[in-house]
Amino acid sequence: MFETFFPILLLVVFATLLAILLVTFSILFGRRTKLGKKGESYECGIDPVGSTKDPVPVKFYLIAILFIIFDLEVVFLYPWAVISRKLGLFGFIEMLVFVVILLVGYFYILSRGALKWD
Amino acid sequence: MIDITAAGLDFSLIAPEIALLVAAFIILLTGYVRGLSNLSFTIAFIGLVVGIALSVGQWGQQASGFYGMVTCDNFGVAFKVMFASITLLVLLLGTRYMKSRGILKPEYYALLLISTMGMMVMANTTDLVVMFLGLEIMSIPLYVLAGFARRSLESNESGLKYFIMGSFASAFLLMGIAFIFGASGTTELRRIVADIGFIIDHHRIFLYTGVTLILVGFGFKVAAVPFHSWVPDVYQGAPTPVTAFFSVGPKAAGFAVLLRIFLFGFAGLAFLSSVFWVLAVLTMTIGNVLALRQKNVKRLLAYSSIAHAGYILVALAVGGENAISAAVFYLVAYAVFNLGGFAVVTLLETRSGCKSDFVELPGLSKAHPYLSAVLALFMFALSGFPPTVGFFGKFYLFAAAVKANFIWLTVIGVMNSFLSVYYYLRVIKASYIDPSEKSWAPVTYSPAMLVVLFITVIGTLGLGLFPQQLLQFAREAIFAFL
Amino acid sequence: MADYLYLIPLFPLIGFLINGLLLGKLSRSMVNLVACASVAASFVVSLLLFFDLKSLPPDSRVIEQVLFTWIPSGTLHVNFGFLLDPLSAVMILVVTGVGFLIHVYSTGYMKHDPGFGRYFAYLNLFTFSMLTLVLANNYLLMFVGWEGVGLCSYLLIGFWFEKKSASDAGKKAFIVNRIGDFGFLIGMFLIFWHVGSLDFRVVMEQAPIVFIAGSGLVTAICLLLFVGATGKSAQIPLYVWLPDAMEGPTPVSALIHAATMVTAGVYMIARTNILYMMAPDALMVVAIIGAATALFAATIGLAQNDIKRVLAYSTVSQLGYMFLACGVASFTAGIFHLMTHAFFKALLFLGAGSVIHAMSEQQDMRYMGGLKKYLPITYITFLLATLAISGIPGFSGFFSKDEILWKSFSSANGHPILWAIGFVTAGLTAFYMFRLVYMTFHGKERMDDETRKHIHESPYSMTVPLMVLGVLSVIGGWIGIPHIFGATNYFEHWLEPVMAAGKHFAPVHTAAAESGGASTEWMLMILTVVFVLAAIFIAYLFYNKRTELATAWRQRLTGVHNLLLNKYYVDEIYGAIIVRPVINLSLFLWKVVDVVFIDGFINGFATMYDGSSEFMSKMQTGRVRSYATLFVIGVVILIAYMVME
Amino acid sequence: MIPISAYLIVAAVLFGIGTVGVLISRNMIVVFMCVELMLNAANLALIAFSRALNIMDGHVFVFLALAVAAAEAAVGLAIVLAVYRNRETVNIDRFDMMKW
Repeated sequence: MFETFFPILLLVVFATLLAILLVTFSILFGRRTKLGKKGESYECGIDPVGSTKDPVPVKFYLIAILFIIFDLEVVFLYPWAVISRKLGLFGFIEMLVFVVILLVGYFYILSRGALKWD
Repeated sequence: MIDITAAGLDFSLIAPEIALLVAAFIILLTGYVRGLSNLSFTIAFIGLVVGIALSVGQWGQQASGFYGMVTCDNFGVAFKVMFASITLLVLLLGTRYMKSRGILKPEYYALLLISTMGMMVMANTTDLVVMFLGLEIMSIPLYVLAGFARRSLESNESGLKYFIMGSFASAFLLMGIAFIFGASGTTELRRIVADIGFIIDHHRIFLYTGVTLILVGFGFKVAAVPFHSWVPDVYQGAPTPVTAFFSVGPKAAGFAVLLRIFLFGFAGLAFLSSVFWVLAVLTMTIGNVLALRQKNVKRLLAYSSIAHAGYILVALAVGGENAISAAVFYLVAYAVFNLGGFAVVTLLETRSGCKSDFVELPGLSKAHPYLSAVLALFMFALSGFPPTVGFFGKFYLFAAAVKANFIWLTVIGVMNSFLSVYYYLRVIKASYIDPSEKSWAPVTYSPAMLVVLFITVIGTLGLGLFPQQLLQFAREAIFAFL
Repeated sequence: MADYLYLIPLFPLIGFLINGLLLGKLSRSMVNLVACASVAASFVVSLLLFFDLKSLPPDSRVIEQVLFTWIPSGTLHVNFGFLLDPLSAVMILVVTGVGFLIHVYSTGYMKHDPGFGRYFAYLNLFTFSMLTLVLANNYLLMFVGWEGVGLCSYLLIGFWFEKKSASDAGKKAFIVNRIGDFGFLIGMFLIFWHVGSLDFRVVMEQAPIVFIAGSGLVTAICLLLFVGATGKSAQIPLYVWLPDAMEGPTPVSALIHAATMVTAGVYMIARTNILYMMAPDALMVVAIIGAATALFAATIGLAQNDIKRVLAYSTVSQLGYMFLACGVASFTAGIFHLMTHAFFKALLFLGAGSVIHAMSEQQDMRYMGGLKKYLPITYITFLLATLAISGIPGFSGFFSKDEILWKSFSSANGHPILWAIGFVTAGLTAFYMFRLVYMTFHGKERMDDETRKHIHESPYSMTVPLMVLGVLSVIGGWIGIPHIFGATNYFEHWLEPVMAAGKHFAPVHTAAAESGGASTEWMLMILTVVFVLAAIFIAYLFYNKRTELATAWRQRLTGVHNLLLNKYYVDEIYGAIIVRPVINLSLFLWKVVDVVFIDGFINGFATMYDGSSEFMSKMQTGRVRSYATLFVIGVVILIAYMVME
Repeated sequence: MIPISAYLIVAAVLFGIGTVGVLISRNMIVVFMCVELMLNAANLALIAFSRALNIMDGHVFVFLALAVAAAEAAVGLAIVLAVYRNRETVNIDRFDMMKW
């Protein structure tokens, strides 16, 4: 057990030490300047406009929600794809049914106009 | 390795589910097409009727398909017929209400159908994972339906609470299934039954933990105390037809699964009986006690539904053929008169601005003598007053308990059912006896609503006077269950 | 003819449906006609069937009509049907006969009430339920009727629901009754599962085989059924609803709370006599509760001033007598008293209704007096009933009460103490009844002038039923004359077939009771009569004579008659040593034991129930997080339990 | 090889964190995330058992459970969104209009 995990332990210890070391060095030896530009979000020069807590249009959420669903349904395609040859025509038809079910959802979304941006 | 071919898949076993699904899809596709959008009700209606017909056609067969994932037996079929019929009645009683609140959309029908389909999936299997899937197919549309009135703050709150508590309970259920799987290497109840001795000997902790978590998950759906607290808030906030659906549909589905899992799958675990004993007593007592002071009829009916769940839990504590058939009988009976009660509440709420608080009731008996008589009838049925079917439901249930020597459980149950009279009587008192100050806004009956009231009244009284048909049905339903 | 048995309950049901569904659409006379005719039709059919039954040989006097199978399953089987045997024949005649008279009376009494349609619909529904109760051929159907009469009682007590007290009283009656029903239902379950049927005849046949006489099981069943009976028949401790039930219209009190519904418990016990005979311990409990209730309620009745409340406590007391009879295994005597009581108590209530009607709804006897000359028919019939309930020889009540007293002394299940309680109660009964008569009909007129102007004898629709019941109160007992008078006790013979099966379990009569026989019976009877007469005399002195004397004395300001004065002292002594203490005891029992203790217990229970509801509903905070917390606590407890298993 | 108990302990810890999160968090989005955490703890347990028993069934169940979780997530987010638009808050304790 111990031997198996020893390299990992070593890695963890080393990484931790290195991180602490680097931060400590930077605190000790770094130069401190208190210029206004340093406190800004984008040091490269673009001034931020307005508050970051402004509401985002609902459309974004909607798209996100729809994305979650369609994205995850694809999970069923992978196992099918692996043995699709073995399943043959039957498997193909089954998967068609599955996709048609998804398509029903898609057409419903279309008919509700959820994907229209305006 | 299982060789998957079409041969193992007998689609006739899931024909009713397919019918509902297809109907739901057609509604979704045509609902927003101009010219076809008015057809939604008809399509849903046809889908349900076809679903019922196909389910009835499955009666009497004993088959298993989809590699053990689907089991078609009388028990499942009885529940499938029941679910579809409940949805049909809800459809009829709710349309006018939803329209009057401006929330009648095609999705309403589609969601009801899909939810019903989920219930059917639950009843139609002996596999825990399929039960979980069915539960989710049932629940997810219900979350949406609870919050269906998007502009109403109550409805919002109801949907939110139901969703959070529901998904919380689902997580417990899934964990439970995982443990059962770990203990037995399968999720198929029949195989678990076959090896139960071995499993108890070798994986007791996993098995017991799993059983507990499954009990929690489904106990939540049937509103067993202490997993009941969502019920009143969700019921009160949801649109009334949806509440009517909640109070009978998912509850019946939950019990169908509970009966299957605990009186078939884990019947070998004798100590479960005492767990259900305690749950039953807690559930009916707390439901009844909390119902006592309610000032809103919907909320009162919510607590009353908790209490009724407690009565049915008696069957789970008792076990055996008599108790199971009594539970089936009770679920059907409860569906009939509870839907009736909600139909009256829905009808009264169709008037604008009504939230079915008690203060709205006085004057009902003068303005609408028949309607108030019908309401009183359902209240008497809920309290188990003969000769309504409510009395017979309790009679069979408690008779089965006495037979199996659960004397104290019966005593507590009967005492509870008598104490419950007190608050049902308050509804009657409010509509008959309390003086009315305001003039009574008129109630308009829709033909669909009249049909619902007629069916439920006839059912409540007729099944009370002639219960033998229903009892026979309940007995046949559990044929080959054990 | 037997095929028409179902007509008996059907007629009132039709009456109910017509009056109920066409509420507000029928004219007053139409409603009256439908209501009375339906009950009259039932009465006629009952009579015909009664003669039918009588023509059969005694052993086969059973007519059973099964309409359909109710519970079909193999081992458990219940039919929906009606059973007419000598016992139910008596009951249906009482229910339809007295019921019909009260319906007729109601047409007069409710003449000016706008809710007459509803009233008669309820009354018909009640008659239907009561007939179902007594005609049922099984416990289940009996229970249906049992609940039905409870419902109608609730509706009719709360009939004048504008009065808050009326609706409260209705609710109380309903809930107390449900507590009783709870016992009935559990008892029924036990019978169901041990016998496999609820049909009376099957239970009677099977009981000796299935149950062991004297066993705990059969005792438990009997006691549970008795709990049901105490609720419906207003026995200690569930009697509290009956005095409050007087908020209903008076004919309702006469029909439901005197003549029929409240006797259902007695009927049920007589119907189940075989089980009770097998459970002597249960019989003893019935006898003790009956005797205690009889004495307790009679004592409370002494000090009531509301005319209807006196009668209400009197009813409770008389029901106690009936249970006493059942408790000493003399079910026949119980049913006999049930019947005579139905006549005279219905008459008393209707008479009281007539008085109240005349007095412009005044119920307090302190504001009555001297009504004799205004209401002659009411007075005479009321007096007849009073004599009957007091047990004056020759009147109906005498025979039934005497038989109960004798049986409670001589029966193997009896005991001299039970007799003594019954004996004292008989005296108290005579006292409070004559007190009522004197305060109401005799003496000074104490009402105000406005009321006096309106006093009038009631219309014929009300007085004719009074007269009929008056006749029945006198002759009703002649069918059950004790053997020692040399006559045949027809009533006992009539009921013999029903009671025959239970007789096997009767303990052997003790030698003393047998040998004591006739002479003891004569002695006890004479003793009772003398005691009753003495009680009446005291009531006369105290509530009639003294007040007159006092008036006379005041008029003759000059001079005081020694004799009169002495008489007055005698009265005072009577008052001081007998009447006052008794009255004080009565007040104590009423105000402390009844109102505070027993009523308080039931109310306290309700308060507790209510309070726990309030407390628990606080846990329902409306916050999801607290719900989830409760949920998790439940899960933890469950898992902990499971793991410990 | 890592023993199955290790996986199960991780699953249990995740499940516990999720449960406690639901109990103590006021932000409904966080509550929702905690529920997802619980579901995934169950998935982890399923996979672990499946590996230990050398049966593929568990893996398939996880696919199904993932799909269910996704559907639940979609509905949940939609409900949260609708609620937020009406009430302008995601503090779950503010939703106690209906109680007792």
